[in-house]
Amino acid sequence: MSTPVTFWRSVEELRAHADRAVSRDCLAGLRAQGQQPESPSRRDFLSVAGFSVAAAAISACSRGAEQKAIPFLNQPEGMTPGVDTWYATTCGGCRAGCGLLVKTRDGRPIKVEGNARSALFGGGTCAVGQATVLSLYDGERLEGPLWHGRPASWTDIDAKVEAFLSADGARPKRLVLLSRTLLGPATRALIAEWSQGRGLRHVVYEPISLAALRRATLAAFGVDAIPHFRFGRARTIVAIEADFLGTWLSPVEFTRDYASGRRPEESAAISRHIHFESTLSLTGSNADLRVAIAPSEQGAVALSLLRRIARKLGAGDPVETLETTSAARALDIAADDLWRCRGESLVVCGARDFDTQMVVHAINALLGNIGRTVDVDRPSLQHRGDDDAMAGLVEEMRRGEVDALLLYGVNPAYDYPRADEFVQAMKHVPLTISLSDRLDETAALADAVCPDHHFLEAWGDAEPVASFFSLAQPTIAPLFDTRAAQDSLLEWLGRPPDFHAYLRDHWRRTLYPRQQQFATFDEFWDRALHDGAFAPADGATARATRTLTGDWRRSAARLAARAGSVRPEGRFEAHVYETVAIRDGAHANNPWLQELPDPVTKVTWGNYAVVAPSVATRLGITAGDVVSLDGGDIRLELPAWVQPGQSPHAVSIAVGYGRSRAGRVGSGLGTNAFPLLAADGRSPSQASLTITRTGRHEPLAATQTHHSMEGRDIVRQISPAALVDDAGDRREADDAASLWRARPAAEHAWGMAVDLNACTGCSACVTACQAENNVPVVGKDEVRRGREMHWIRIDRYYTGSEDDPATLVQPMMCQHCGHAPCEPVCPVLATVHSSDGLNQQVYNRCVGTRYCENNCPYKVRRFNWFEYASNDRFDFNMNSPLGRMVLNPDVTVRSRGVMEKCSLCVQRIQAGKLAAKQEGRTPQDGDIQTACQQVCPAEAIVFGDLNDPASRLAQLAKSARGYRVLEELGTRPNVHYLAKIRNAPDGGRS
Amino acid sequence: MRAAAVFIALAAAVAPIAVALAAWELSRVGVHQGYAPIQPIAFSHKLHAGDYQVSCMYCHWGARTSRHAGIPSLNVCMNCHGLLTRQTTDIERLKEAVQQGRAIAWTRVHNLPDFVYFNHSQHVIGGVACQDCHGPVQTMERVRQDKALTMGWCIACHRARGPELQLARQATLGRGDPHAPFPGLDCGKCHF
Amino acid sequence: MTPGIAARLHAVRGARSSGVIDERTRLRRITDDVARPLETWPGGAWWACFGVAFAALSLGVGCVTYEIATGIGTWGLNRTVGWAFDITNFVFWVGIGHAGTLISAILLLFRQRWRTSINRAAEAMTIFAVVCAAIFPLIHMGRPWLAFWVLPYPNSRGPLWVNFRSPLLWDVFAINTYLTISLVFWYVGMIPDFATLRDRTAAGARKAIYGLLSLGWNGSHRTWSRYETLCTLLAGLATPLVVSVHTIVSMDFATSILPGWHTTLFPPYFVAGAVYSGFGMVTTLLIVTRSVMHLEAYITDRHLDAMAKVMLLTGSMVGFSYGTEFFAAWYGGNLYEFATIFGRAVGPYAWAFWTMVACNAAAPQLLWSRRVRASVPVLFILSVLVNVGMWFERFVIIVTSLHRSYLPSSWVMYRPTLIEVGTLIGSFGLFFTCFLLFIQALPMIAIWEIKADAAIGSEGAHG
Amino acid sequence: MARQGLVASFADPESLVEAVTAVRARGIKVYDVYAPFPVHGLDEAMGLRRSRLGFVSLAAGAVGLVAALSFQFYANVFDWSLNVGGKPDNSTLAFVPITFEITILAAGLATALAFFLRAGLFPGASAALAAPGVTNDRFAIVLRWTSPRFEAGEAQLILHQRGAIDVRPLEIGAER
Repeated sequence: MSTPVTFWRSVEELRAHADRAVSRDCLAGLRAQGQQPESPSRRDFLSVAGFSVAAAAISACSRGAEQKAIPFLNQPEGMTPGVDTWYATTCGGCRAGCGLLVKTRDGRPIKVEGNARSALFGGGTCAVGQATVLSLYDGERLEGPLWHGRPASWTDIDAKVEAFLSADGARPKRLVLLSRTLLGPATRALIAEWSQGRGLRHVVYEPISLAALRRATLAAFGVDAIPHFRFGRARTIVAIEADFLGTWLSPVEFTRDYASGRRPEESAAISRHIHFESTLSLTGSNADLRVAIAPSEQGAVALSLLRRIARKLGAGDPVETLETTSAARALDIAADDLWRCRGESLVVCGARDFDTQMVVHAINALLGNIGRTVDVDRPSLQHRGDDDAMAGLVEEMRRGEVDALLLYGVNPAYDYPRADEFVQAMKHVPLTISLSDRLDETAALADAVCPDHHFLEAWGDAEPVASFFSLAQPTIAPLFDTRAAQDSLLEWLGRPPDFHAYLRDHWRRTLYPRQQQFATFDEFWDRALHDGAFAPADGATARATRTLTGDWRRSAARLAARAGSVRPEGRFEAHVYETVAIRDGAHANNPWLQELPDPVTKVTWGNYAVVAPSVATRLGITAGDVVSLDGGDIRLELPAWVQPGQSPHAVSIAVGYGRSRAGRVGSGLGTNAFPLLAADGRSPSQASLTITRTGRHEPLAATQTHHSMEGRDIVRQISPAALVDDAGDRREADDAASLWRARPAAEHAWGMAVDLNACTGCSACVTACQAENNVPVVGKDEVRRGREMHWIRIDRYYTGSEDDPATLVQPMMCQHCGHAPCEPVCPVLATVHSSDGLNQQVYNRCVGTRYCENNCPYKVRRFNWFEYASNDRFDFNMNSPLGRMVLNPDVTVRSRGVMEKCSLCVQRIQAGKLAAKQEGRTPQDGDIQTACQQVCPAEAIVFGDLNDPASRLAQLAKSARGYRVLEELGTRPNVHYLAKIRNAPDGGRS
Repeated sequence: MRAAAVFIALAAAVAPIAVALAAWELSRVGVHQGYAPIQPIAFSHKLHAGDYQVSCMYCHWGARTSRHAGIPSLNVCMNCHGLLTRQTTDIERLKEAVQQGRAIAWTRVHNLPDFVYFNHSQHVIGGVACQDCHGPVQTMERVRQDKALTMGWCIACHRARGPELQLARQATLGRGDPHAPFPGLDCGKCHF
Repeated sequence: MTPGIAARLHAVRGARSSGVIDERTRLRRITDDVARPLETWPGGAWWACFGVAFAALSLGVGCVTYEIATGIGTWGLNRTVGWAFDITNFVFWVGIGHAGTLISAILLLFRQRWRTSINRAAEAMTIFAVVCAAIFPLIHMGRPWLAFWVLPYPNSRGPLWVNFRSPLLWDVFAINTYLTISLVFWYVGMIPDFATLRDRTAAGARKAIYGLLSLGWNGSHRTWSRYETLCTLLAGLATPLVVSVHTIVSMDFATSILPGWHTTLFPPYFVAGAVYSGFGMVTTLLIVTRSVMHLEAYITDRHLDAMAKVMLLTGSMVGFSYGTEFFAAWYGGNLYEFATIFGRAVGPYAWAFWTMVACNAAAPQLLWSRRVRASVPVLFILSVLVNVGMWFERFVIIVTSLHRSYLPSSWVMYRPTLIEVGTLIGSFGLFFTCFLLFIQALPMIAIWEIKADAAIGSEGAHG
Repeated sequence: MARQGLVASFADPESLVEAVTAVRARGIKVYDVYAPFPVHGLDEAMGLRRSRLGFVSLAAGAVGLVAALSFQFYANVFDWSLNVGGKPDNSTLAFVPITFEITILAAGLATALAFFLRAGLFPGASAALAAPGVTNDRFAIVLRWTSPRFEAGEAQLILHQRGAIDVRPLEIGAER
């Protein structure tokens, strides 16, 4: 009892003494009324108060004999200390712009969830979205504006900037705004005003560009956007190098749609997914049929597919050349399926090549998918990067034709393929202003840094897909002396720097008229703010489906011509990809994401050169051997990873690593692969690299080191046929006889069901659990030692051959066994069973014998090998008062030497029961959601009460696919699994 | 022989007493019964809650809906003291604090260990009187921790009231096994 | 008295007083020999050994201090392998202890007279070994400062008692009972010798201490007769106790569900192994001690031979158990069991497994030959090998079963850290430090038992 | 009334045993015999009854057994019934090991204590030797009598005949 208190106290302060959070509570109170603090003075006070909170937290760390409790000066209305308040906003984690609900406790955002009201994205989120709340409390964020690297006041900066802009010269100033894709219509309107007023040119830059797809769409359908793909409507999905479930365009929405088409309980005809890619991606690992191709083959595959479809259509072969791709069999199957499902099929392609995209559009058009699965009338506005404009800008800068450059949400000094050129060009720009929230690679070179708010601190809106609008509102007063980018723009435009008012006004003018429901704008606004999402009725009215206009035959011809080129011997094509966790590296300083195991490789903390097993044997490479990749002017050194299913012609490297100025956590991790982007996807001769061993060895921090199921019945996989055959009866007879008399049943019997067919392995649940349950980050070395602390892990197994493996994933958390082996062995009763079926772990009783860990057949228990909170050896979020603000006050932070594990979110269960109690009822099915369930875009996890026969869980537990892992041991798990269905053309034998 | 008997008798008598004392001492570690710190403002619960019959929930309104009963914000004090003319040095200090916008740092009297989740509203709804855990606050000039607030103390009450609560609940629900274990005794009720 | 009687008295005195000298000197020589080390300043050999042992002990203390201050993370354990060196050492030391009790109790019940000159040292060894063992469950806890929570004492938590179903708790009771009873047995055995020492020591501190320890023993035969009953009773209690202790230790594993642990073979297997390792250690110690302390007259080759035979027997039993495990794994047809047991022989820890087999099952077979049993150096090497092998047996059982259990996703490797190695060395340091102090400070051979033994021998000689 | 007695020292156990037998054959009570080790056959010679320590062990063991078993039963069934891995509250089988250990412990300690009590052994007890060296290399017989009519000479003669190397009147100092 004695020791833990020393450091729990700080958490206790953060937890029980929310009353300290004077500032945020005032703001939260105002939030509740949907207002915004008007006077700047008020906002200053709030931001100052932001610091006082941090200060309070620091003081809280000191162990005092007596605890202080500081009440409010004035109790804000509508908020109660210790009670959650939820705000709807829009995610700024990536360009997808998912709707979010943010849980704030005592004015402190501590958890984000998907906004179930959003028609597009539903209640799910991705790992990155989950982790954004931690970025808010990132100590690397700038605490105020900088002028030439030195802290300055906003007034100085504004004066300097405005002076420069209004300096009367011979010619008007040539201003350029270089920004990431801006989803907000209001923001775009504001920029439009700049362009008119100040002749500002807006260049949109995306490190991982989908410009080719957009240009092809423009050429093919006359729409300058990326089509909105509807995976839910497709019964056959063919993807070429598009990781749409993991990183491509809008993963959360796509995962949700994709899973909806693969529920045998809902429709017998589950979709078939055929995938062509170079490295085994999250999406590829879910495919029913997957073929490894070299990046240079993307065009050839698309072309071959087109020819097959064209033949079936009787349109004749568009080109008269020999077929050059190796994947003929798969292509035949794909073509047959696509043809069978014309109009209900979908071909997507991630190639960064115009012609390939044209051909893919042609295929979809020939199949009649346009307007059905490929929506070009209400296209996606999520990715608007323009490579040519960017290249042009760099050239102009170099020539000194740019007077002022505003950098907004971009970091080209790191992620531009020719970063050095950009850096050189920057030197020729008289004034560069970065709006970055931290001193990243680019901001460090800028004259002025005017830190933007974190999106959880800022107002904003978004239109991710045409006519799907969502609002973003602050959930906390700015922690630092930062200013919303839009406010800066307004300020320099000479307008009152109040983007909130601007936003309201914009919505009043543009969106309010598009609805009839509300009589006054305030009502409309309050509802929109409350719901977070708004989809005007008129948006749904689909116009006549577009027809293919562009000249796709010439593209086909060009592809055919290109396909001939040969690969030099001993050379490998560079293939650059994004990882699910780190993406383009913007969140590289987020420890949750760095420690999130890659869904496929299970490696954390750094990138690596992925090579095929055959190549590895040929070159004598084992995982962890540092290899050097040479491609003319480019040379990278990084450890190798041997990946089943990798194309033998390609070596794949993830971008997002090798940051030099990410911050304490992310700097110096891995190697920067962006320089390779220039070569990626081009023809083999352009993209070729050599692989040589350096002789050094650098073990990778993988959380799973054995990849075969060893013939054990752990993850069950069946074919759709089998499902029909033995429908109704469960494979295993229910609980084997027990020596013990059953204990009297309590009111509830909590349990869980995991649908292995819906689960894609995206690992969002891992981060969600980490955020919900204060799971510590342990760092690269400890992960290497096999000590990661995640309460839920995604086991990944391969079956089949090394070159063409089938992948199986299985979320594994505490199974809450009815006859739990961990319980009888604990000498001090630190883990016992609750009346309602939970396997409870009592941290404060645990003395740490680890006997339970040894006796757990599922190995889901996690031991606190060290003090992970407030320990400089583990300098992650839990080591700083700022970072600790993200901790969930309802969950104890565990001390050194105690065991912990999945509690089935017992704090949520208790809260749900209490809520029901307060309303004098019992919890209904669905009232209580675990963190992993709530986050899952595929809705693969269902929590519920097995005692309630009507509950969804009880239904699923009876499913024909239902089984429990290792149930033959008699552990009687309360977690049920539903077998994976592989809808493979050869009946599940792939 | 006699001497030996005396010696052994002594040993036999002393040992158990020593053990009992040790056990008692161990069991009192971290128990602060009777803790009554001096507060920055000598607020008298006897006067307010006792003599003037101000309801507990008027100031500690959080107890109805939240984990925390909460310490009233100064504007709650001023609801009355803004009108009342009576002045004492302590009231002076209060008003001064309000004017200067200074928060008052009260000293917490009832400190549960950090690994215990206690929810006031849950107990208020359950019909537990404030005095059951906080003692006769309405008679205290300076608030004192009246109960031991040990786990054993909590459990004693949960055991005593559990069954009747359970039966009542099952009656309202119309289902449930009367022999079912009382969830209020689960570890996970307070420790997570 | 009448002159007649007086005259006859005189005659008798003359006749008798000659022949008895040798008997008295024989008894006195026994006392002198055994008491010599206690009364003389230790020699260089002793100091050398003590220096080494104490250095090792200090190393261990350092490692344990660091581990407790920093966390179990200083060891090589991970999410899958929760026990390794810690519990391996624990089981190893408990096993060592068993020979002592066996020699002193069981051989007493079986009236094995050869035990008399080694039982005291063996009992001492038991106690030191059990102390070494008891340390590990303590320090392997994540929060050792709360170790007292395993005791069912009245508390303010409900009261919340302990989990009487947990084999670890059984261990707590078994080890403590074992230690207590062994201490009692040991001390009771030494009381007459303390008296002997007291009476041959000149007045002073040492005499006072011996006086206190001897509880006023005066050699009364009425006490002697009860004393022998007491010893028999304690022996009778210690015999089932010693069996129960290692049975319970084996239940730490046998009652789990882990393949490779969950087997009914363990209790007998562990007890045999314990006796085996114990005799190995006794042999090692006595071979060294008798040369260092010049006690060849008492610890004879006959003793060594007897112990060698016990090692041969128990070693063969252990070897048989290994075979049985494999047979059961194959015959039982349990997928997981099979993978684990055969994984030991061919998996990443095969080197440990084969070390174990070589030292435990193969090496002792040499003892069939009388020439090997007669050769002290060979016996010494074998006895050391036995202990190496038995340590590896526990390591193999614990680590290989843990590192690859049911779900391949959680399969990992375990690598010990220097801290763990240092802790193991430290436990040896503690053991030998205690033992060396023992042979300097206490009669390491039961004086009175030797005398009784000798007396019976002489009686036989008298015919 | 004044006590009298004889202390006879012997050098070897055999003559000691003979002497004891002879003395008792003459109907002289042997007060006690002192020896450095339990002399074989002396019990019979002195006609000592078998010690009853065994009953103490049995009783204490029984108490320990009942106490251990009933406490575990009380703690698990009555005081706080917890669901531990679905096992029944009264997992008697699981209680056996601890019960066994406690039984042994109680029996062992009680027997030892009983022995000390009966033998009058305790820390600091004064040890007066009947004759020098009885804890080392000598054996002694102590005779006591109270009646003045006792034939001391005869006793002395027997002792000498049986090999006493020294027979002297008992000093009061040697009394306990």
